[in-house]
Amino acid sequence: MNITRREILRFVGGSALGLLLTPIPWKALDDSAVWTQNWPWIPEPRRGDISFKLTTCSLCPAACGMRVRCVGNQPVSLSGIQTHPLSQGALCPMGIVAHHLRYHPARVSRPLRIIQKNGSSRSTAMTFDEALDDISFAMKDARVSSQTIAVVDGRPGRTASHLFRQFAAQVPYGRYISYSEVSLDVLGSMFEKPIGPLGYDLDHAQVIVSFGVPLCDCWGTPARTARYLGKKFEGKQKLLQIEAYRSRTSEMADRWIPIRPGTDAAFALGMAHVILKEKLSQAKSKDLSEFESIVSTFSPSVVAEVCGVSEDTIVETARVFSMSKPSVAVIDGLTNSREAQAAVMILNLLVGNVGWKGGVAVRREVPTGLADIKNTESINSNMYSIPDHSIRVMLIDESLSGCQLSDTLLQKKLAENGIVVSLSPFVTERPFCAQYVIPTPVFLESLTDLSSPHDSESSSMSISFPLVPSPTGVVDPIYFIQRLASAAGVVNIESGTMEELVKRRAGVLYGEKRGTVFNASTGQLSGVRNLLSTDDMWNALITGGCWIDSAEIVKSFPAFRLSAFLSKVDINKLQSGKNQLVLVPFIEKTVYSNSEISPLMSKVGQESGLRPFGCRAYLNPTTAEVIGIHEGCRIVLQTNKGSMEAEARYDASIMPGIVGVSNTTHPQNFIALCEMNDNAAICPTPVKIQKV
Amino acid sequence: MESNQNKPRYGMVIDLDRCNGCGNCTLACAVENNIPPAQPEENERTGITWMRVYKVDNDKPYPENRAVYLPLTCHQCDHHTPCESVCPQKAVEYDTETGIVAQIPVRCLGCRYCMTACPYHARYFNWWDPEWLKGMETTLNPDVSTRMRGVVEKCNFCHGRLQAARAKAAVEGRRAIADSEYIPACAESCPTKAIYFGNLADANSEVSQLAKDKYSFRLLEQLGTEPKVYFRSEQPWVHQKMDTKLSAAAKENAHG
Amino acid sequence: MDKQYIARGVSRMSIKKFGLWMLPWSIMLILGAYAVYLCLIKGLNQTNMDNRFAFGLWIYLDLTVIALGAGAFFTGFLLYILKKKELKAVINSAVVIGFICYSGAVGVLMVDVGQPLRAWFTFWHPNVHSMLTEVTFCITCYLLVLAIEYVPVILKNRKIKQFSSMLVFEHELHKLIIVFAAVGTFLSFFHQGSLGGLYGVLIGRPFAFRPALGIWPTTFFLFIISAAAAGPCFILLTTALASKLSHKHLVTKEVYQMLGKISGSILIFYVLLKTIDTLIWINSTSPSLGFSAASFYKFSGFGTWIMFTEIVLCGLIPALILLNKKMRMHFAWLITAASLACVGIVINRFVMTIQTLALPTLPFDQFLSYVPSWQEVATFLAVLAYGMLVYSLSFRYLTLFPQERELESL
Amino acid sequence: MKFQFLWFLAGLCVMLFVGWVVFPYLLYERKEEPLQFSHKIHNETAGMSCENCHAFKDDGRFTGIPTLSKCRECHTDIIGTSPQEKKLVEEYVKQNREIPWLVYARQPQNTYFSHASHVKLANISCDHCHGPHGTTDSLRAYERNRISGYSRDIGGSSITGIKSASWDGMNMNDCADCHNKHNIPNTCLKCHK
Amino acid sequence: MFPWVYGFSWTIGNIVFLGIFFSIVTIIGTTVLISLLRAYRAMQEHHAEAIRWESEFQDLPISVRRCRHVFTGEFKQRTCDNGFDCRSCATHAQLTQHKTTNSDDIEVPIHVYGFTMPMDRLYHRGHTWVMSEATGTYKVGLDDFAAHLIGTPDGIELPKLGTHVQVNGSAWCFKKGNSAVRFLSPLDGEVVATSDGSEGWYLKIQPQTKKIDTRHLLRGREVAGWLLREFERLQAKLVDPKIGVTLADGGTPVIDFIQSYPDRNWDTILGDVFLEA
Repeated sequence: MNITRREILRFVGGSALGLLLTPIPWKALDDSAVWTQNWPWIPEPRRGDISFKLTTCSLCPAACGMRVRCVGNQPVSLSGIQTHPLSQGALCPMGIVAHHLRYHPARVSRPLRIIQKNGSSRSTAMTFDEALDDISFAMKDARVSSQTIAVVDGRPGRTASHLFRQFAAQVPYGRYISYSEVSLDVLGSMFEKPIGPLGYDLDHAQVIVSFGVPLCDCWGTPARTARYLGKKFEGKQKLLQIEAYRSRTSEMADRWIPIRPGTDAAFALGMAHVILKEKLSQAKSKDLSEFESIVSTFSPSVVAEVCGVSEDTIVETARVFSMSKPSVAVIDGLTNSREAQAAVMILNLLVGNVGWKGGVAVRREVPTGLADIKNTESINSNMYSIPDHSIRVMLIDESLSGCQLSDTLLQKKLAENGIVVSLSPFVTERPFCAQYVIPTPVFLESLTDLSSPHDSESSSMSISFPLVPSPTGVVDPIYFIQRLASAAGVVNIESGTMEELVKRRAGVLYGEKRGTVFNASTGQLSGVRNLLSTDDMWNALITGGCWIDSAEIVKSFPAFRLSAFLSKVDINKLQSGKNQLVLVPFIEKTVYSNSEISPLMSKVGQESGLRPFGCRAYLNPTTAEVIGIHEGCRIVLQTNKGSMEAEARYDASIMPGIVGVSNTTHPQNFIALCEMNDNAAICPTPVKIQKV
Repeated sequence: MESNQNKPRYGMVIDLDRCNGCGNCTLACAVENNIPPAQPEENERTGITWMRVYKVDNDKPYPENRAVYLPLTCHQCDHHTPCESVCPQKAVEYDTETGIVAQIPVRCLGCRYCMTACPYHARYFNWWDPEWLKGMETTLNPDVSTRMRGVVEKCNFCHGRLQAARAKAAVEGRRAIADSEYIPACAESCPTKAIYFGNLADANSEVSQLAKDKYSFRLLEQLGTEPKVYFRSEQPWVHQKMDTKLSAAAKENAHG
Repeated sequence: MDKQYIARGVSRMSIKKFGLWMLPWSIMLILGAYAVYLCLIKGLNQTNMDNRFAFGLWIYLDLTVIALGAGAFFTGFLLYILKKKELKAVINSAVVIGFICYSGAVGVLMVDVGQPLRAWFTFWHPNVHSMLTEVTFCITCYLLVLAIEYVPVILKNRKIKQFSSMLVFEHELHKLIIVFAAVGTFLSFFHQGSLGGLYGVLIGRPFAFRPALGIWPTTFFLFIISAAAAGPCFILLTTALASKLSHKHLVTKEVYQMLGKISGSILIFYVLLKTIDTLIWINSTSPSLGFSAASFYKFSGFGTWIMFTEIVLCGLIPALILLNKKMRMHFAWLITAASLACVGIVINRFVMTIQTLALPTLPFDQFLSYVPSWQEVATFLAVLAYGMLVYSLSFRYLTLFPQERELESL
Repeated sequence: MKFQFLWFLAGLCVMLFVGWVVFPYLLYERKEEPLQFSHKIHNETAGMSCENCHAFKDDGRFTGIPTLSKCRECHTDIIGTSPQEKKLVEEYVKQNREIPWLVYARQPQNTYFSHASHVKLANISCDHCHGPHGTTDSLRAYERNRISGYSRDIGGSSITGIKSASWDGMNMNDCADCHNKHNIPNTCLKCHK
Repeated sequence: MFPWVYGFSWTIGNIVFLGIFFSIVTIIGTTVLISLLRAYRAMQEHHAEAIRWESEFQDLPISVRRCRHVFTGEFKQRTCDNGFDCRSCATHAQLTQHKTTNSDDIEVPIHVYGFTMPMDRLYHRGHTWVMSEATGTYKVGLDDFAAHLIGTPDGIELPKLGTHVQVNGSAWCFKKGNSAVRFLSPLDGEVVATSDGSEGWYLKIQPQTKKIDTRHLLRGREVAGWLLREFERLQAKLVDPKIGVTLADGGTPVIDFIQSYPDRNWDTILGDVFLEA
C-alpha cells in the first residue's frame, strides 16, 4: 500500500502527542541541566581521608612551622603553627601556596644541557651520568688551566653547605662562596677576626632605623609585622623607615622619612656625623680619625640637600637612634651598594649595638656534627674577593628558593669558557645563565635542615621533612656533590644520605644539651636537657618543631675598622643627577623572588593589582602630568643601557621624579635597563619616558 | 520563617591599622575555596578573588599621601540582602541558621543580576572555565566544589569549615559548635591578626565587642543592608574617606 | 517568478533586486551567528563584560528593543480594545516589529546568560520577588502571544491561503484576536514595568534605586509609560522608513497623524512624571542613601547633560511638537519628533543600564567605563539583521499594510 | 475516517513504547562491581557489624566504603574458598591496589552530606536511606545515567521518580521531604558546598 | 513552579504570581484550541467557500465593493459590507419591498459600449449569469463583458458533475496566460452538466429547492448602471499613462482586451473585475 503525505502527518502528530506523554522530554531536560551542574571537563576534588601533618617551610631562612592539610597523602593547604616560637602561626604569601611549587610548569625531572644562542636558549635532556661526566671534565680542564671551581651557596649553615665547603676545600682551585641576602656580612668583615654569625635582634630593639628594608612586608620572619605592631601599639618599639617610596612598611612605621633614592649612604653618614659631633658614641675604632675625616664632609646641611630632607630630620633621627637603647639600624644587602651597607652598619658600631641585646646579635655556630674543615681562604671567601672572569666551573645550589643571586654579578665573575651548573628544581628565568641544570626536589619533597633566620637574637635549627615522594629523576644536592667529589677524586667528603647526616646533626645538638626544643605536635617548648633521647629531638624537629640556641651576650670583640668600605663614598657623586627622572626597583623580593611559586599568585597581582605585576611603571601623578602621560597609557622607559615598554600607572605614594618598577616583573629586560652598583644590585638609573 | 533568636550571626571585624596588605587572606581563600588561577587575559576586572585587598589612600599628594589596605569580601548583608531578592531562581539564599548569604553555583544560570545588585562588588562571575596546572587539581579542597564557567560565586565564610566543625560536634553528640571551632581561611592566615571572626549575635564575643568599638564602622551603612563585616581604624582620615558616623560626629563638633 | 506569492494588486521589486537587498543583512547575520557560537563554546570571556560591568551592551539592547517593540501591544490595545479602526492599517506591521524585537531580545538573552541549559530553572524554581522572574515569565508568554498574532498574517499570504484549511483557521483565529490583544497588553504592562523595576529595586545602586509605590519602584511605572509613548513613534518611523525604501504610500496621512498624536499625549505625561520622580530622587532618595545626586554627575562624559537631553531635548520637545496639530501635519516635523522621542527612550535605557554600572558605590572605588568586544557588537548587529530579514520577507510576501493596494490603485 | 485515526494511534503507541520501555533501557548503562562482596557472609558468618567497616572518624567524617587496608586486616591471605575472595587477595591485596568500587549512593561533588548529624544526632538507621543493603549476598550492577552521569539510585529506580521505599531515590527532593517532615530548615548551604 | 517542586511554598507571592501565569497560559491555550476546533468544524460543514468569500470580500478595494443601489442612483455613495449578499441585507429589503416586480422588468437586451446584456437572465456581480430552464435546472454562464475581457481562455477547469456549488463560492476556472481566473457561482445547487461554453453556458445547476432566492442577483435597469461603472473602472485601469484615454465610446469594443493590452497589470484587473482579492 502506498502511504500518503496526510497519513505520515497523522503518524507524526500521534507520535508527537505520545512523546509528551512519555518521560523522554522531561527526563532529557532535567538530566541535561544536571549535566551542566557537573560540567564534565572541570576537575573534581579528590575524595579521601583528611589528616594534618606538620613540617617546616624551607622557602627562606625564616623557617616557619607549617600545618599541612592532606587528603589521603596529598597536601591540599598550608597554615602556620600558632604555638611556634619563631613563626607564631604566620606564613608569607609564598608559604600559603608553597604546596603548588611541585606543579611548577618549569619543573624539570631530568638533567638538562642548556645552549645559549644569541638570546634564545635551547635545552636538551641528558642522563645524570652524562651531566656528571661533562662537569667533571670541565673541572679537570679547570685544574689544567688553573681556573677557579666555585660552589655558590645562597643558604649557608645547612648540612649541605658543609658538604659544599668540604668539596671546595679539597678540590684544586676550589672556592666556597656563601651568599646571604643580609648586609650583616659587611658588618662581619669590618672586624679584623671573624666574630661568628650575626643576626638582627629586632624583637628586643626599642628603635629600629630601617633603610628601605621591607620589615613589615614579610622580610625575615613573616610574624615580624605582628610582633612589631603589638609592640608599636604598646609604645614599646619605634620603627623609622627611610625610603623614597611610601611602601607597606612605611605605612606601618611610626615615622616615615622620605629620602631621594640611592642616598641612604649619605643619610647614614649624616647621622654618623651628628653622632660624632654630639659625642653620642663611645666606639673604639682603630681608624676613627680617618673615619671622622670622611664623615666630616657629611654635615647635616649637605646631607639634607642630597637626600631632600630637612637638617632637623637627620639630627633628630641620629639622636633618637643613639640615645634610645637598644636600637638597631637595618639595611638590605641585595639592593644596596656595599658602601651604603657599610655606612648603616657603622651606625650600629658607633652606638655599640653589636652584641647588645636588641641590637645586632652575635650568635653561636650551630654544630653540624660533621668533620671540621681547616679554615682556609678557599672556604670563606665572598664574591668580591674573587677576581673577575676567573671562574671556570660554578655550581650554584638553588634547590631552596629564597635568596636571590644577582646574575650580573655571576656573569662578571665567570670566565669566558666558564660554565654554570645550577642545582635547581626548575628552569625559570633564574638559572637562565646556566649550562647545566641538575633537577632537585622541592619543598615537601626534600629533606633539609634550615639555618637561623636573620632577624632572631639566637641561632636556631629546624628541619623541612618531606611529606610526598619526589618525582623520579630528581637528585638531592648532596648526592650530586658526593658523586662529583668522587669523580674528581675528592676523598674526605661526608658520605651518607641527607637523612642520615641531618639525623647525626640532631644527635650532636642533643649531645650539646643546650638550648630549647619546640615540639609542634604538643605545642611545648622544653629544654634539650629535659628530652629523653635523641629520637625525641629528631621527632620534634621533623614535625614542624625547631631547636633554639640559648642567647649569650658577647663580652669582648676584636677590633674593627669603620672606614673599610668607604673609600668610594663621594658626596658629590651622590649630589649628581638630582633633578632628573630616575628608575628605581620596588623591593618586592620577599614575596616575588619566585613569583611563579604558584599560579594562584595571580590573585595578588594580575587579578587585584595589590602587588605590582606585569610591565607596569608607577609614577607620581604630578610627575606623570608634567611628562604628559595619563594613567594606563603605554610608555617606553629609555635609559642609556636600553629601553623597555611598560604601562603607566599613577601612584601618589611614590616620590615625584621617580619611576617605580617592580624588580620582579620580567627581570631580564628590567635589569638590563638599570645601572648596577659594585654589589651588582640595581641602583637608581636616570631614565627618559616616551609615549608609545 | 521562624525566628532567628539565639542563632549565630557570623561576622568579621577587620582592623585596617593592622593590615599590611600582604595578600595572605586572598591566597588562603583561593586555596581553601578551589578558586582557579587567572587565565592569561584575566585582569582586575574579570578575576575571581572572593577576598580581595584594596589599597585605599587619602587622596593627598606625596608625601602626605597615606593609605590603608582594605580586605573586602562578601558582607553577608543581614537585612534586605540586595543580591538575594533579585535572583530569579533562588540561587542566592540568606541562611537563617548562620546569617551567611549562600550562593549556589549549580542553581545559578549566570544572569549576573546579583552582581549588579551588590554594592560591594563582592560577587564574581566565572568568565572562563576553571583551569589548573597539570597535577595541581590534586591539591583541590574536597570540602568545596569546583565551579563551572558561566556562574556567579562569592565568599561564604568558608562554609565547608563550618560543616566540618558541625560534623565533628555531631560525632561527639553536640548539636552546637563553639565559636573557636570555626574560623575562615582568611582570618586564620592573616599574619598580622588583622581579621577577627566570630558570632555577632553573642554580645560577649570578641567580634561583637570590637564591632561596638567607636573606631569600628561599616561600608555603605546608610544603605541599611546591615552588613556583617566591620572595619576598624583609628586614623581620622579613614573615617572621613568612608564617611562614617565617627567623622560625621567630628564634623558636628567642628561646627557647634 | 515568485509572483504567485506576492499579494494581488501590489508591486514588489524583482526577486533579483530583493536578493541583493537581503545579501548584506544575511552576511551580518552569519557573522553574528559566528560570534554567538564563540560565546556559547568558549564562554562569556569572549565579551568585554566584567565583574563590575556584569550587564553590558546586550542587556541594554534588550531593554531598548523591548521598549521600542512596545508598539505591538499598544497598537493592538488601541485597535482591538479601544477600537481605533484607523490603526488597522499598521497593526500587521506592528505585530511583525514586535515579534522581531521580542524574539531578538530573547535570543540575545540566551547567549547572555552563562548557563543557557539551565534557563528553565527560572520557571521551575521561580523567585517571585525578583523583577527578573517577572520579566522572564512575561516576555516568554508575550513572545508566544506575538507568534500567535503573527500566524494569521502569514496565513493570509496569497499562496498559503489557497489551502482552504489555512484560510479557515486564519479566519477563526482572527475572530478571537481580541483575546490575544488583551493578554498581550496585560503581559506587556508587567514586563515593561519589571524591566524598569529591574533597576529601581537595586538598593545597592543609589543611582538607580527608587522608592516603591506599592510593591513596585517608580521606575516600574515610568518604563511602562515611556514604552507606551515610544512604541507608536517607532511604528510610525518604521512605516515611514518602509514606505521610503519601497517608494510607496503604505498608509494614509491620517494614520501617521494619529500615531503621532497618541504618542505625544503619552510622552508629555511621561515627561511630567519623570521630572517629578527625578526631583524626588535628587532631594530625598539619593541623599537618604548617603549620596548627593550631584556626585553621580561629576564624571567626565557623564555630566548632567545626559539628564537634560533625555528629559527635555528628547522628551519635552518632541512631546510638544507631536501635540501641536500644525507641526504634526508637517511630515518632517512629525518624523523628527518621533525620532527624538525614540532617542529619548534609548538614552533612558542606556542611563539605567550602563551609567548605573559605571558609577562607583564604594567610597574608594573609581568610575569605570566599558567598550563592548566585536563579538558583542556582532551579536547586536545580528539582531538588527535578523529584524531586517524578517521584516523584508514579511513586507514582500505578506500584507503588512492593507491600505497599500488601495493607495497604489490611486 | 477511522483509517486515518489508526495512523494517529499507531504513532501514539510507538512513541509510548519507545518512551516508557526503550528510553529507560538506553538511558542507563550497567556496570558490574569490580568484586562481588557479600554483606551477608560478613555479618552472619564472620559476625561483623556495619560499624566494623563503615565507621566515623574523630573529625566527624564518615569512612564510607572502607579502603583496602580494612580488607587486609583479615584477607592478607586466602582464608575462604570463594573465587571472589581469591580475586580480592590476588588482584588487590597482594598488588596493593585499591578496589575501584562503584558507589551506588555516590552524591555529586556539589553536595555535602554529614552522616554524623544524621546517624548520631537524628538517629536515622542506615537502611532508611541505603535499604536492606547489609543483608545482601551479592552486589547488583551499578547503573549510570548516560546524560547526567549519576547513579540510578540517586534518581530512584522508577523513571517516573515515584518512590517505592524510603531508600528508593536520594535526590534533593528526597532529602527535602524528610527535612520538611521533621521541620529541619532546608537552607541551601546545609547540603551544597 | 508546582506545589510538588522543591522549594515551593504557599506564600501569597507564589499563589498570586503563579496563579496569574497559569491562567494566562490557559487562556492562550484554550483560545488557540477553540479556533482550531472551530476551523475543523467549519471545514467539516463545508463553510470553507463562504469563509473564503467573506475574507476575500473584506480585502477587496472599496471601489469594487459598491452597493448595487448606487447604480440605480438610489445612493450617491455606498459600500457593501455584506459580501454582495442582498438576501440578508436589511437596506436592500426595504428598498425593494414597495417596488413591483414588473416595474423594472424589460425584455429587450441592453447594449452598453457594444456589450450585449440579454434581460432573460439575472446577473451576478462577478459577471456570471443565471437562466432558468423548463427542466428546473439553471444554466450559468459568463456575460458579454467578461467574455470580451478575457477573450478565448487558454484552458477551462470545470467542476466534476455532482459537486455542490454555493453562492459566491468558486464555480469554474479559466486559465489565461500565467494567471488563473475563477468565477463565482451565482446560486446554490448541484452541478448536473458542464460545457466548454461553446453553447454560451458553462454549468447546469440543480438547486435543492424548487424556488430559488435571487434577490442578490442584478436585473433589469441596474444592469446598465452596473456595467457602466464596471466599464469605467476597466477603462481607468487600461489608461495608458503615455497615450491617455482610448477606445472611443460607442463602437464595438475589441474582442480580447488582454491580448490588445498585454502590458497592463491583468492580475490586478481580473482580480477587481471577478472579485478576487
